Amino acid sequence: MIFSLLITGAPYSSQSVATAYQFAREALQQGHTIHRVFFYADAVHTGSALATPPQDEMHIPDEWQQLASDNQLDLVVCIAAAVRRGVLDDGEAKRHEKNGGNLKDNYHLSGLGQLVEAAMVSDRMMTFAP
Amino acid sequence: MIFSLLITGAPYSSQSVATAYQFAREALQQGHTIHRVFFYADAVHTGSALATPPQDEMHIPDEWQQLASDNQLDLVVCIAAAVRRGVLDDGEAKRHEKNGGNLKDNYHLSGLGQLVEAAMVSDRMMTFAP
Amino acid sequence: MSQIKKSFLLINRQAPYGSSAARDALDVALTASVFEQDISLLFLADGVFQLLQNHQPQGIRQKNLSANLAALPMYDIDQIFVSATAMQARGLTKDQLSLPAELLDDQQIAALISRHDQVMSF
Amino acid sequence: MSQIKKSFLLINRQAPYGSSAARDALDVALTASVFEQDISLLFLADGVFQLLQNHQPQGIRQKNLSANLAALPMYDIDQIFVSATAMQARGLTKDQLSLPAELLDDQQIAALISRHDQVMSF
Amino acid sequence: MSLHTLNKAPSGSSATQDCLAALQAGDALLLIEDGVYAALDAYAPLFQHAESLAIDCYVLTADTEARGLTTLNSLFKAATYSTFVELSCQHHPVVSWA
Amino acid sequence: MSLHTLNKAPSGSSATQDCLAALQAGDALLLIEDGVYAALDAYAPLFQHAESLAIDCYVLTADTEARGLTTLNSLFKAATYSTFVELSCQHHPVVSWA
Repeated sequence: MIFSLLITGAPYSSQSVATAYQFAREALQQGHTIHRVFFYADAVHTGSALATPPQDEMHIPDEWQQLASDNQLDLVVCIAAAVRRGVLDDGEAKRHEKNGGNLKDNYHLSGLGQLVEAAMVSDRMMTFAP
Repeated sequence: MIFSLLITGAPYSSQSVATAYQFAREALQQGHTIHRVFFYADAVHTGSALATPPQDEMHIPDEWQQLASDNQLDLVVCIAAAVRRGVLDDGEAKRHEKNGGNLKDNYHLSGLGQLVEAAMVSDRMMTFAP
Repeated sequence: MSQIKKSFLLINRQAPYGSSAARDALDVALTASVFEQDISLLFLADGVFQLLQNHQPQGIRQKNLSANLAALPMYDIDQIFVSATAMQARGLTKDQLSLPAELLDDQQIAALISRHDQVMSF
Repeated sequence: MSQIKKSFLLINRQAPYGSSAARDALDVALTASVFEQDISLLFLADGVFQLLQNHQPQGIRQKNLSANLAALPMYDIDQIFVSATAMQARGLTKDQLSLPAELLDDQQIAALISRHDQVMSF
Repeated sequence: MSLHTLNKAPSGSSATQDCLAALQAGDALLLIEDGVYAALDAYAPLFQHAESLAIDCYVLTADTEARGLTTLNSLFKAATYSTFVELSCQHHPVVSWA
Repeated sequence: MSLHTLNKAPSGSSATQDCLAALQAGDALLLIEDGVYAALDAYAPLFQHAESLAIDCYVLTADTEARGLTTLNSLFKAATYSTFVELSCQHHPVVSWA
């Protein structure tokens, strides 16, 4: 079964990003495919390289990154939602004359077309909202 | 009258930061004092130097910054809430071995004691929640 | 990619302006139309407030959503459904809406959901 | 600074874990106690769920809130109020709570609010 | 007496109900953001208790205009951001319901 | 038939009510996050329609344990994250109520 995930809640403030992570991990363990994870609205902050939760708490950006690296997941952060909220890759940082980007490795910025394409080619689109 | 403001909603996703801004501007125009603005929970993203909303939209971080600069406002971003969510000044960035901070000028990171002190010395504590 | 055609249902349950949900959903709808997908919008609960006419959001410094919503038919998005229960609970009638929308009762809403390939919620 | 003493009321209306509101409020309460302020906590609506015993949040990878709440009296925070209406609507009784809390009816809640200097809402 | 601000629509959360239950005579109520929907005539029955207590009820015009609301419950007086500040000076404490 | 996930408590938003109104025979319902509070006995009357439609009802154990919920409405079967994935495979489409 091919899944894609749409996540719209902020990490830490909303449980949705953590629930989506548990779902994704379990789906992969069951042998399913995750075609794409699309971070939209406040969920774009999951892609922040600067997020530094206390050491005794779940490091949500790191754990998604590790899951992506172990399973070749495609972690897409909505570019319009992210730039507005201050999550930029180096290209966007340059374009907007900022010193440098703060997008974490293994995440990339792209447009809503990636969400629509994911919904087209996946068997199941799962929404995780705040 | 001395006001302080507690803001907990994310800019753009929640109207609360914009409403608080309109309130603060009007209070200053009426000759009142704003002792402190405390950005807590998801409102910490207001202090992001990287936030780049489209040019035809309200630039919330810039407008607060300008209001603060024109009126010597004390814009405090809760340090625990901010570091967890990826809003860091250069000191925190260094401490956590990140390349550089992303906290905007005129905002500064501090602890919840600043919120409590504000509530102690202000006539009115206003909460703007998502 | 363009050979794949799926049916998408976007569920809108939030009032406009207080949160970004209404605009987020609209942007997905417009993008889906570019990919020539079969797209329906369903407005439930406070989401029906998105369809009121004559939004004037200058005073709160936001962009006008109703203008964009009114343009949906130009993007061939004309499957617009509204909960009759939600309209009635808010004292609203069809003629107050900015778009020609079809009123559905709860059973019809359940049937609408089940006949779509993918559902996204805002 | 320590000569100033004001009365603070923190209103908790959100369930724990689904959002960060419960922990945000708790951290403010603990900080206010360090400043030796007169601090009261009021739990309304889904906020009463914060006071249930035996949270075990390991499975959702969050830290235990009930342990911190149970420590409030050690910080001399013992003015804990709970809406009787909210408890009843959720089928909860006082003995299910992790803290000794005083049940208030709606009129008593209104009076509680009005006798505080500052109210913060979470 | 207190000023209560309410920023959620009646069915969006329990905020409306919780706010209305906590009113007492002499308090004022200001609807802001999505809270302004509560001033629609359809929700008038919710405000009977507030009316019987003679609560001063306001609705923020910037938010009603933004949302295209025209005919409102006559219990509510129009407020600007300036009114919001004035009400906050006149009342104490200020309570936010969200 | 559809899988419905619900992540809000009954009084926290209109999600519970909207979700329950949109069920049809053959659908499944999974309570997650703050949605698990709906499995408290006090809210059982809300689920009469779901019961009459013989909806398969589940509640995520990780979330009930986190919140200290012990005695639950017997209509609900315990689910793990693994059950969540399986239910998502068996049903179509998946609808999130938040």
